[in-house]
Amino acid sequence: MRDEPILQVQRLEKVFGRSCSHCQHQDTRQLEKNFCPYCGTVYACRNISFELFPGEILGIVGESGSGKSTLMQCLYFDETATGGEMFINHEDFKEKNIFALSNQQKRYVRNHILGMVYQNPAKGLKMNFSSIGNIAEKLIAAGNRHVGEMERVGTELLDKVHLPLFRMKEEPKRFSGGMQQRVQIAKALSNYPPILFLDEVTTGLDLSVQASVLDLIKTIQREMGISMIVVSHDLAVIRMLADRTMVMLNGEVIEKGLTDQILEDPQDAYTQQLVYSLL
Amino acid sequence: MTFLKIEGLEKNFQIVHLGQTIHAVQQLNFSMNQGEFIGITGKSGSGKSTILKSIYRTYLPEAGRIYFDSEKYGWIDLQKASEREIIYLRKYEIGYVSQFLNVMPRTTARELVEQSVLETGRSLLEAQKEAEEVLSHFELDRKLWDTYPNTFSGGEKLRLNIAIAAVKKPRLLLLDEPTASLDQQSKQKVKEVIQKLKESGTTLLGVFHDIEFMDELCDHIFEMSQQSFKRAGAAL
Amino acid sequence: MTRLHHFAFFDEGSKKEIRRTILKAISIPGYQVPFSSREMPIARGWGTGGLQVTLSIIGKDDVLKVIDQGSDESVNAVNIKKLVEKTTGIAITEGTAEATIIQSRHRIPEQPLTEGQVLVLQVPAPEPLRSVEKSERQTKILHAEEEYSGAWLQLFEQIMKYGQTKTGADHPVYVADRYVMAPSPIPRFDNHKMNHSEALILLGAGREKKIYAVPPYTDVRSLAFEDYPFTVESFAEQACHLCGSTDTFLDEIIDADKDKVYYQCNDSHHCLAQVNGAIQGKGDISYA
Amino acid sequence: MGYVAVKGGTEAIEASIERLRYNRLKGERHIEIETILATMKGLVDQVMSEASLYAPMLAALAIKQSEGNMEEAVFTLRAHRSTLPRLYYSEAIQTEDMRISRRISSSFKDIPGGQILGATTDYTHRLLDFDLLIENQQEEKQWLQHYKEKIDQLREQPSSQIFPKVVEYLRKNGLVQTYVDDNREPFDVTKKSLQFPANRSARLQTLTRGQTGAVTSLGYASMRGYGQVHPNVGELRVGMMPIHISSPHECEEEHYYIGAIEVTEVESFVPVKGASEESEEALDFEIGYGMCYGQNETKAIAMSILDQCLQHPSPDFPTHDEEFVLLHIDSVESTGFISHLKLPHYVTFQSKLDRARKGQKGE
Amino acid sequence: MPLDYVHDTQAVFRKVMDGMAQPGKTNSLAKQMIQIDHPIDCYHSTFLTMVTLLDSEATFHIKGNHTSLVQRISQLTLAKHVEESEADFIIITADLPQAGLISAIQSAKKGSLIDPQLSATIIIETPELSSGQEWLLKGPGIKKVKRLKLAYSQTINQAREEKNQEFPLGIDIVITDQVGKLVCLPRTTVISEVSK
Repeated sequence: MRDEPILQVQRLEKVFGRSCSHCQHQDTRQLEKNFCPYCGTVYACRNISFELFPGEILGIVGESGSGKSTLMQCLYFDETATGGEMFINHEDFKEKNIFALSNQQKRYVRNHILGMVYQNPAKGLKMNFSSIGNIAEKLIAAGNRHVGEMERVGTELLDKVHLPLFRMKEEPKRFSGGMQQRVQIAKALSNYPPILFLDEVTTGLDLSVQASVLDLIKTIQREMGISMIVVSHDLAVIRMLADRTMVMLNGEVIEKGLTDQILEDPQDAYTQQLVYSLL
Repeated sequence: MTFLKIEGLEKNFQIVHLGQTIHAVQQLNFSMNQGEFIGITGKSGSGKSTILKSIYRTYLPEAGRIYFDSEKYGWIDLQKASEREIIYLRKYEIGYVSQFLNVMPRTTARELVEQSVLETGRSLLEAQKEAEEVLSHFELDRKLWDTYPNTFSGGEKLRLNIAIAAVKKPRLLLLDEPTASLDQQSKQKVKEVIQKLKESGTTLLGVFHDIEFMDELCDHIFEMSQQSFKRAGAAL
Repeated sequence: MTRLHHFAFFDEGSKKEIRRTILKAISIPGYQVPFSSREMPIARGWGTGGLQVTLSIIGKDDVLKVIDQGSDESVNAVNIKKLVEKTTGIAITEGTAEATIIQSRHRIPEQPLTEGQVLVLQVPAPEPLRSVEKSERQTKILHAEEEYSGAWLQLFEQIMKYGQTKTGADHPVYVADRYVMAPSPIPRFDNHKMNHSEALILLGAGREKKIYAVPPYTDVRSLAFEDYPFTVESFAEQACHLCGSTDTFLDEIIDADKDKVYYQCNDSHHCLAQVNGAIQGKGDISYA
Repeated sequence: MGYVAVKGGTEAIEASIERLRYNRLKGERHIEIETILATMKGLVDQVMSEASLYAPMLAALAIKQSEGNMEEAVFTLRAHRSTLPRLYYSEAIQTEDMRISRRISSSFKDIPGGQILGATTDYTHRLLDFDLLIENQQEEKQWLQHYKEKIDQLREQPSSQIFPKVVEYLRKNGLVQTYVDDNREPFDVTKKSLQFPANRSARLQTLTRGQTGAVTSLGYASMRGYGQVHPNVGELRVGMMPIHISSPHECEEEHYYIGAIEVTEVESFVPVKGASEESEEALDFEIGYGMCYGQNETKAIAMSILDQCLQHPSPDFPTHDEEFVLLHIDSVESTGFISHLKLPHYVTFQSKLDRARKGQKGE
Repeated sequence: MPLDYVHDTQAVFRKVMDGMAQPGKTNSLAKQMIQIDHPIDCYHSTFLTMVTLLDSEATFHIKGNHTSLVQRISQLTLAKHVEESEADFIIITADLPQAGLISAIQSAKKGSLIDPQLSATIIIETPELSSGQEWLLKGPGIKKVKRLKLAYSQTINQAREEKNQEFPLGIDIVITDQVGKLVCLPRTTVISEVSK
């Protein structure tokens, strides 16, 4: 058995700015961090390749500005990748570079195959709609047209994320941060996306709330077999969740490997610093 | 029959920003057979754990080969195996137990063991059954099954730790100083647990401080000195 | 000093632009095609979109009917008719069947339209997603990506809150399984008349500068969930007090003197035809 | 007959129009177009500006027809405008060529070419002048004669002078960026529907057509905190702009002078952060631009504020949101849609009523 | 009586509009064709369609070597002649081989998802409409199915299908013939061979 990756990304690039003669060429460009001092162009993601396998959690760790969130936004089409390819092992899109699809098709991929949980719940939720409505939104986008069915799925999921069901018709804006985050996770899960992206989902939450959110993610991954990419600057989160981990710095992947190996035997100077400063 | 074979293993740690290199293991050779229990001993800092972590691929060795006779892949070099292969082997064939219980918070002992079974793709029903079996097999007090392990004593934690690893029925179980911080009574319990594992046919490779402990259980004992085995011999 | 106006008010360049827009609207059913929208001698919001469409397609041989809220004789309908008549000299009718072009605000006539007729609807707010998204640029993107969960979500929320959808007139429709479209503020009662209509339907929004279309024989489905089917206004057990119709859209009229409510066909021409037909005992229509 | 009457619309309209005519005539006074042109320049200018048609005579006619109602006058002139074929496009104008009647800068004490106060109400006291109730033609003629003589004396000095732009001074000092001429054809909002994001030419056209009150209000809102632009008026000039067209036959390089139009032009200076992220101290200036027909100074200044706001889009301020600003300032559109609420809506109301009743019954 | 640019073009427009609304329906411009009193290098029906739809705000491209026709149309309508890939209207005269039509379909602009209306309309001349192989048409504007005889080929159909693959992107086609008949095929129409 050779298992096939469910998601494959090759040479992904994301550039903000126009580039100039000093930074156009990959081999000769001289950047300050990820920034061209001559023209101000930012190379937010550079030559990023990786694979995500069915049922696994891939961690991405790095400090803020390392490009990890931009990478996620490119994968979820919130940003348009400047270069590179993305493949999804799904019967409708076999061997098609997802980045080259039209926006209409990308929207389909996003609505049917992908899920995203943002650091800021306001980005993933409609704060003025009911919680159950928020979940329905994702289901509707994936083609569901049955109110009863959506109510059932929504109720189940809100229960799963431990939201008191008597509050399901309330708007998330009236909830605490942790509750909002759980509603967001329920929403992202509602159409059982085979691939889920989680961007700093525990950042800014109380420690006890963090623990329950992490628990929830792990349970979901195990029970639903969803493949996930988890982005965090927090090594503890990565240690808890990820099977494999990539370390990003200045828009590049500088090291990747099994999570315990990255944490206990880091090879790159930067990773070593990151890890030793934690321990 | 040879089961695990290590040739010329070398592991150094490079601390890049200090420009330092620490030599942990050098030119290590050894092999073991299926069903054996081999113990490794030595002074602290002699590199005992490094061997286990290199086998488990938590460490990336500089040189050498670690051949493992996998049920799935046949003979496989654990240093060259892909991450996916390692993940598979960790799930089904090779277990690792240390003195630390590193688990998700807010999960009960029973759930932890169940999840361990579920990871191997078995059904929830099976998982529930096996979890109960293994928890009673390793004599963890029934009252503790549905509580969070952070309240457990050291010995209880360790037995749970072993239970989590053992329930997957690994073919090779790596024991990394499991008894290091246990009192005598707890140690005795753990000894019994390990004894049971051995009897069930699990191949065991362990690092221990405690020669006496090993003498009673191990088929062979190796002593680490100057980054390699000083002598190898059969235990009494 | 009177100055003669050009045929159909517009200069030929303006007509051409609108005509090209109409063709694209027809070939992309339900999609709102932007156009420059001229200022008209009647006010924005008073039917300038419909009027621009009518004036751009109308010719000497056309027969025009104009209705407002179902009525041929309402002030706004009369005003529009006067303008078209003054600038084209074409024939005006109240007969639904004999009109080649019917411009209407908020109603589709009760009498089924036929192949070759053109129904021009005046649209105040063409964007069905405006209540979910205020930005024009964003709604254009949503249409482009066929992202209509917002429109559905609104209906879902209404069901959650009130146990039913709350839409009155202008209940959104799906056209040819692709675009969600505002049918203009016609009552829900009229929505099904768009589905596989024999007549071409052109919709014009002057202030919002959009023209869109539903070609004949095109699927038009009202947005509704499977378990909450679309319902139309009901006038249970009421009949028109003039012609006795029970299957038409009725106006509720309050007679203050008698402190009574009575119902009357909203489509005044249709009502009259029914009354005449009943009196003469045959289907002939007279406008005496 | 009631206005929502099912029948009788024709009669009702005719009666209404008669009544309107009666109201106009019952005072038994006429106002001549010439009188409007001669005495109501402010109104004429504003109507031309909002109607986006430079035609003083037609604007005066529209004012007369609408009995001084601004929204009606603008509306009528706009409607007329859409019947006019567009025969030629003028050459791009250079406002340095303006024959100036007024020119001020609030940013410098003195400017090359000098401040020219010209005719302005700014320094009049706004006291009702009861003398105007009894004007004496004889006296006025004398005054006029006298004033003309005075002007003629002034004219003997050389006058046809070119006034440099104040902004050139800042530009020479490197405080305002130099731009390459953008000779692409401007977006024409009267020929294509405005699309978003809009380019600057589309924005400026929409602003200059905007309702004076609406443009002023939003410009004011920006200065009060619902926006981030609070400029200095770098230069405000009012004067006649000569207009040329090139020969329709492309082979000949001939230009024809077809007349001059009066315009107000404003260049506002707005300080902005330096271009490079590194050096935050470097303060540059950007220009907010305003121009409209006739003498319409407040509108032109407000336009320059909004132009600058829209150059820096921001979701935090309504005045920096181009859809919010550009889609709501047009006189014909806003007054039209507000007034359409006077139309009968009983069908849509019946539809709502039906929902409400079903809701009550719990259907 | 010469062509009346107000009323005759209005009549032509209504035929085109009717044709677009009912794909495959044959309309006739014969009545307006009589009014053309000067020679022109294309079918009169094509000429009428062009002068009806083109003005200074529209662009067109006439495929092949038709310098005098291009000049004539530019002068009459003030429309700009541009590259095939930019043109709002592409005209394929009858003398052009099939390959020309296919390349025109391929390079014609098909609009964007945001602005699908910014797509080309292709006017194709064919000697005689309602002759040739029979095709089945389906889609909006057609009650069930419509049969249409047309000098059309599977290769052209493939090129068209490829262009119209992702609705709402695509091209709209107007077919004109010598005797003034006119048929429209908007992007929504699905064309297939009548199975034998």
